[in-house]
Amino acid sequence: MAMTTPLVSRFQSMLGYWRGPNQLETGRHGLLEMHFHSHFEGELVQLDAYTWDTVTGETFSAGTGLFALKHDGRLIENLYVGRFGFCMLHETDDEPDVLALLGDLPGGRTMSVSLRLEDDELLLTSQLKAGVVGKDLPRTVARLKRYDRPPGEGA
Amino acid sequence: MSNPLSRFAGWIGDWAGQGEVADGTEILFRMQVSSSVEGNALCFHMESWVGQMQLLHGLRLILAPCPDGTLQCMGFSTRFGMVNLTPTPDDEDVLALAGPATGGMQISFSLIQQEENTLIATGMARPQDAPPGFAASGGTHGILRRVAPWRPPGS
Amino acid sequence: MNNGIADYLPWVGVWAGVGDTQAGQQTAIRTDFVPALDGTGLQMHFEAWDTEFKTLYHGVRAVLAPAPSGVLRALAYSTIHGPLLLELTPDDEGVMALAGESLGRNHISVTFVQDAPAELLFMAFWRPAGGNVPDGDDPRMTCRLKPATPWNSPTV
Amino acid sequence: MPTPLITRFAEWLGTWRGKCEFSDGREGLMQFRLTSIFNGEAIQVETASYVSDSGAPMTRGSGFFSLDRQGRVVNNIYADYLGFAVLVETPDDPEVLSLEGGLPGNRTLAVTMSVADDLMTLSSRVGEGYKSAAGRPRTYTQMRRVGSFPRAEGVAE
Repeated sequence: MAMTTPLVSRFQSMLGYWRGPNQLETGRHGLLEMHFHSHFEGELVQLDAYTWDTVTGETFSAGTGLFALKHDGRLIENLYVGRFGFCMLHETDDEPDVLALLGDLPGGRTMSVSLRLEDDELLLTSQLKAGVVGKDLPRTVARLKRYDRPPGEGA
Repeated sequence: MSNPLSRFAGWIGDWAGQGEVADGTEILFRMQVSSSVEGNALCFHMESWVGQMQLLHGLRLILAPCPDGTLQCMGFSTRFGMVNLTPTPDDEDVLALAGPATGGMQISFSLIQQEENTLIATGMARPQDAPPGFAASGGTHGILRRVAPWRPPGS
Repeated sequence: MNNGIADYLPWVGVWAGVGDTQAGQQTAIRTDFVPALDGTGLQMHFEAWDTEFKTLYHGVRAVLAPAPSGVLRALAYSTIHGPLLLELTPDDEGVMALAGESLGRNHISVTFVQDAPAELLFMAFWRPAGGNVPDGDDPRMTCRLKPATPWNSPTV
Repeated sequence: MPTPLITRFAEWLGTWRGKCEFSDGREGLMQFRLTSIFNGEAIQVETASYVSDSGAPMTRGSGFFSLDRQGRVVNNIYADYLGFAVLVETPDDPEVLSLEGGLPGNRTLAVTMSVADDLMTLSSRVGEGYKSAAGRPRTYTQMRRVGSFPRAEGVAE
């Protein structure tokens, strides 16, 4: 009996480990690992995301997000990233196969994140917008692969 | 600047014990405190069990420093939804957190270290729109001991 | 039938119940299964308590993984028996049967049987070196485990 | 009160990453994650090595450190390319952990590990027969501690 809840159904094909090259908004290149796992029998999905230097292994970005479903069936993410602090993101409208979220960061900035599965790759884009005053930071794009099961085999 | 989490690092490990909810129902507590977000945060994973090991409530919290060094806490409760809690200033060996939950309640949660291997856990929830003087009904209270596995005699 | 890790991935999550120890006491059991080793293995964490969570009778952390030969084995640490290497004996679908010896030559046998969609029957026994292998009637730890679905999930 | 195992290895807990040279000449990025379990009765060691720029896995492993009755470290391990083994501590300098044990196929695995400040050094060799040949090619990695593992002032774990 596999654990199925409305939340887990949204993340079923993402659960597990993903890795791939990533360029942060600072321009720094690294390797990004994302690990999706569930808790409380599928009522909570946690995402641990780390970007590290490909040569030294030093981590230069580490964060954890907790996903749950709201009353209206939309996703909400409680996020902590060491570099930015805490942020609550809410699901926004996008194409059917894209999971898009938007949230406010301290200092009037906003963070947008989108996840899309393309064949066996997970495409992550995220951007920090400076809000009213200041400059938007460059968008970061990462294309990740999973290695825990042969390509094409579903969850 | 010393790590603001250091004063709670001694709590890393497994804790368990008994408690009760407001209506007198006895509950069993289990709590795992672990390093998280590559050492930048502490994760508190708490489970309250009743009867024949039915999970009454699950709470998963991430306590971490904001970029300005102040501690903040985000998490998920299986009863109250997403929570964002702020530590209220207190003694060195007390973690007192309070804040709103997306389910509409105002949550307060505290851990008080009574001795090296004993923590007192208290949790309270009241409607966010409750008028002043509203006596918060409900609440959970319990004693947690650091787990010391049974050892066969002579081992 | 040769079981693979994928056969057990549907068990991922937390299971709990109240049963009996080999010594005949009542015990509250909590066990969880989590994918490990990039998803190519399965980690199991097992705790058997007294029914007031005062004493952890027995704790086991194990990792089930494929040896280079493809055979599944479990690497484990037990708070009673210490480090363990357990063999997975091939069995029917929905059965995980592990057995092996500790460094102190205790013989350990652990079995999970999914005999209902949302239920795992857990059985375990151990005997000291040289002890006879128990037959069906000998005491063993048994417990029916159910998924730890939180009560009355919230409207977030 | 920390257990004897944690008193000895408290500084080893946390995540470590660094460049790795494999005995077959390949290079990659090695990661070790050491976590105390059952309040310090054992330490779980999760290992993984990756192709540096893609993150494709090269090796995956798991293991447990615990102490036997004589206070020696016993390390039962699994590595996807080696299989399962039980390694036992052998005498070495105080700050070095040396382990040795038999592998399937009548081979021997010898491992030495040490931590100084925030650097973990590991060297391992697989030999034929009962004694590992010193001249065999080795796997060698120096990994730096990742993140700042929160440590209580004065308390080991």
